[in-house]
Amino acid sequence: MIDKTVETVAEALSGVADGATFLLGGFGAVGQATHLIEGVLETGIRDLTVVANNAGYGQVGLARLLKEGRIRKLICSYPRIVGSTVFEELYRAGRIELELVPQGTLAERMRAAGAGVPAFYTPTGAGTRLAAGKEVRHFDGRDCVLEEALSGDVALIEAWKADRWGNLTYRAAGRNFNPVCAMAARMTIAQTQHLEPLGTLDPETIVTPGIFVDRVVHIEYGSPRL
Amino acid sequence: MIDKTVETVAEALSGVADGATFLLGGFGAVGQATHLIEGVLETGIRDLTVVANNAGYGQVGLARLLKEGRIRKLICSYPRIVGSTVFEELYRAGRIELELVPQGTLAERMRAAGAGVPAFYTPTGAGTRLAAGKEVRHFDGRDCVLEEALSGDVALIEAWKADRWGNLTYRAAGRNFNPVCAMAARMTIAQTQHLEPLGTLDPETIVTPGIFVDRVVHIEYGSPRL
Amino acid sequence: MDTRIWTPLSRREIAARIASDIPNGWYVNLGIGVPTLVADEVPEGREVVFHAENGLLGIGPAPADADIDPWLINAGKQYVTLRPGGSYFHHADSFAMIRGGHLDLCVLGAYQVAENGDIANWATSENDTAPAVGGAMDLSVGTRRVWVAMNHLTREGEPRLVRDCTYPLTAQASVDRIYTDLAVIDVTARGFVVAEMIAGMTLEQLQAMTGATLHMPEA
Amino acid sequence: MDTRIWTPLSRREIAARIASDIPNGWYVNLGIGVPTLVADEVPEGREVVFHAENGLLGIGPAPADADIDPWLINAGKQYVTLRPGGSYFHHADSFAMIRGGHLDLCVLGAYQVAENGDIANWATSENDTAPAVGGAMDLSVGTRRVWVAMNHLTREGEPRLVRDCTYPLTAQASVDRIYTDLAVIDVTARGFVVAEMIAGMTLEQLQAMTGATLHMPEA
Repeated sequence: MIDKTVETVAEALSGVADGATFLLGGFGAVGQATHLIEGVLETGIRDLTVVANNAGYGQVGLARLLKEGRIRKLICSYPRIVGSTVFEELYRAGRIELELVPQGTLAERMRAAGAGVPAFYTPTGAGTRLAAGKEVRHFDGRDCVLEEALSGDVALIEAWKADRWGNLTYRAAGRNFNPVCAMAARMTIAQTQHLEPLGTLDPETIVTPGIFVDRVVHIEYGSPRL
Repeated sequence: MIDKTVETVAEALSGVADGATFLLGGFGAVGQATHLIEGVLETGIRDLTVVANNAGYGQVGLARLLKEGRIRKLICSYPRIVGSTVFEELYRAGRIELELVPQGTLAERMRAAGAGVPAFYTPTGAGTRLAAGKEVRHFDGRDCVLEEALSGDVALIEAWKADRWGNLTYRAAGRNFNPVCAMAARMTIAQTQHLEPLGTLDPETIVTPGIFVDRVVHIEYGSPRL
Repeated sequence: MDTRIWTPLSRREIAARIASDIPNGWYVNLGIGVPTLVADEVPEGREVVFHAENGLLGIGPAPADADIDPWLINAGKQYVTLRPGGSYFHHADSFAMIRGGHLDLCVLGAYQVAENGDIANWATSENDTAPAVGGAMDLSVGTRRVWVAMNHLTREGEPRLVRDCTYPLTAQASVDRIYTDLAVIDVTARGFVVAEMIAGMTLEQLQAMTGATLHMPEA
Repeated sequence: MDTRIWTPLSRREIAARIASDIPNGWYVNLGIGVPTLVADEVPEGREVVFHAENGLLGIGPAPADADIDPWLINAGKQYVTLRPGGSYFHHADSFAMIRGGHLDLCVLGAYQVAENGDIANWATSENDTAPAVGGAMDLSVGTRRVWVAMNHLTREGEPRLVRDCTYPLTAQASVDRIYTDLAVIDVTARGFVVAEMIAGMTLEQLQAMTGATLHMPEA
């Protein structure tokens, strides 16, 4: 029998190691695997690389990991935190490395990693300082930048419903980066608001098939707060 | 008001032209926009390039277009037709051009066209005769082939449910190449088994958002026959 | 003595001016600031489908407080609603729409636009602390049309329409049209072409507030 | 006088032998022919999730005629069922699973396998009329493990395990294990290593039917 569910956040995170690259789903406060992210704090691991669209929100999750100095490098499109200046302070002090990536390139690089595409060309960013040092090539008369796949050791994502095979659905804008991160990590861990018996999720409506998911922990925390 | 529905196949196909590239959804008999494909026959256009996984099935749809000599070039992963030798005969007689593409590369090239990626690298096909003449480059110690985006002038796809905005759902294995073709064509035309009032398709379960669809024609033909 | 006899458009008037140019059936992404206001100004009878980077099509008006769905936010992290016909999708699909040329239009704010269509709207210096780009580069490069909404002058009175951008670029040669508080200006192969000026404005006055040559439409 | 005291495995026995090596929880794609039979031979108590290129995960057994859903076919265009927990997705996502290394295993038929793991399974000459490749190249390159199911010899008695493939390649150095009607053979850095032979078979006999050197496992 396949059963990817685990009882606790600690169990869900067992085996994560210093120096790991984490892919975090979520956009704003919505679809953040906050309990898993804060669980990383408890594991004591450090020297992490984090891929996330924002630098967290408020004083929770990624913002706490940043504050505790666990993160060596952030790969991000919009490294701002509503309600917190922790990232700004670390950055100014030179205590964190930042790789700034256009939001679509960030999503596409993770999707590429998940789809076995080692690199692709895109016109996004061409002729800007974010293309500095990157290979440029013309396609259809346009400058395009070569971008490499972006994979992770661990993805921490949030789902709305899950089953023991790890099939996932999301809720509204909670989908965002979560299905993309799920594809791109060697180990994907989902916290889910609802855990359903196998076979009750409509096969037409499963957004992330269980093949992309390794562990599921049931945390019914309610609604995100902006 | 946005209303992408049209009454007839002829109306759905208005404006298609000689020399056009068609992207056809469907895999085996399932998810084929057979009525639209046969409608192309009625328009009289010729010298077509067709992108499709198979060379049709049985004596209908693409098989008929082939038989009538309308197709100049087929881009395909598996150019066989159950129950028909028409493609084989054309090919042996040198009366049709074939570009053979691995099935995953075919899907990914169309998805790339739809996603604004002009080209990408893939290890699929490296070191085989299908990579002949293609640029090869190492990533992570593996030979990878440069593949270009594959777009079309017109996609002909089949959906299960649609609404007037062109939002689509599919049924079971009828999904296959349809959502991918929908992304990759300048004009996407869907034949749909069911036409639903706007707002009745659950926004969580729409597979192809209407942004990828230009025209919808309601043809409730029932089940595919293998 | 101020000889001005004209009144600049308000933010809402700029938004309404833009909205009046959006035909029925377009798919449109709105940036933050003035562009966001465009959604509320769509003329009666037109259906325009608004897109958000975080995976929404068919965004409706902001909800009343009692109707807020905390799972339903736009790319500016504001609560929104979804209209009938709306849909959800993930970020890679959302940016496939943007980068694949499926959106008819994006409306963005900008610091500067150059006469060749270069846009600078994400960083004000090469050495910004903690720069942030979001989806601006994807939108500027990928959508079929890029319209910019901005004031004609900076707060310091400097032109925002310039010969060459001095701020870091968001994208090269991508802006099609600029809506300011003073004029509507097309970006063409000839450079800036004045499509419209507010009542009482002269070309000479507008030129004095613009950092590159203004042309008039060819007859 | 035929001195053979062994009986080659039947197609079904090869399939069962393969199935016995598939652990609980693996995601597996099965090619047409003998590989397809593997699905029916999964030992009691194991959940194995079968994938089809045309967008299915969690394929169940073939339906009774009365239970056929004409919309539910596998990549071999056969009617199938979907198990509880199964899901549907489109072709680009389906091949993302294959090419992105998410499948634990594919089981393929082949014309030839070389001792370095090269596989030839899609064309029998450089000049095939109407060649067809399907998903074979994607599967051979993308899945975590590639196991081949084939007879040890061709109908004409030629070895299928060879030093170098003479047929057009499907993929380079990708096969991990070969299950024939006579033996189970691992493809390793040393070349072919015999993991198992059918009862009564000797290494000498097997070597005589093999086109490259067979090694025994290191102690």
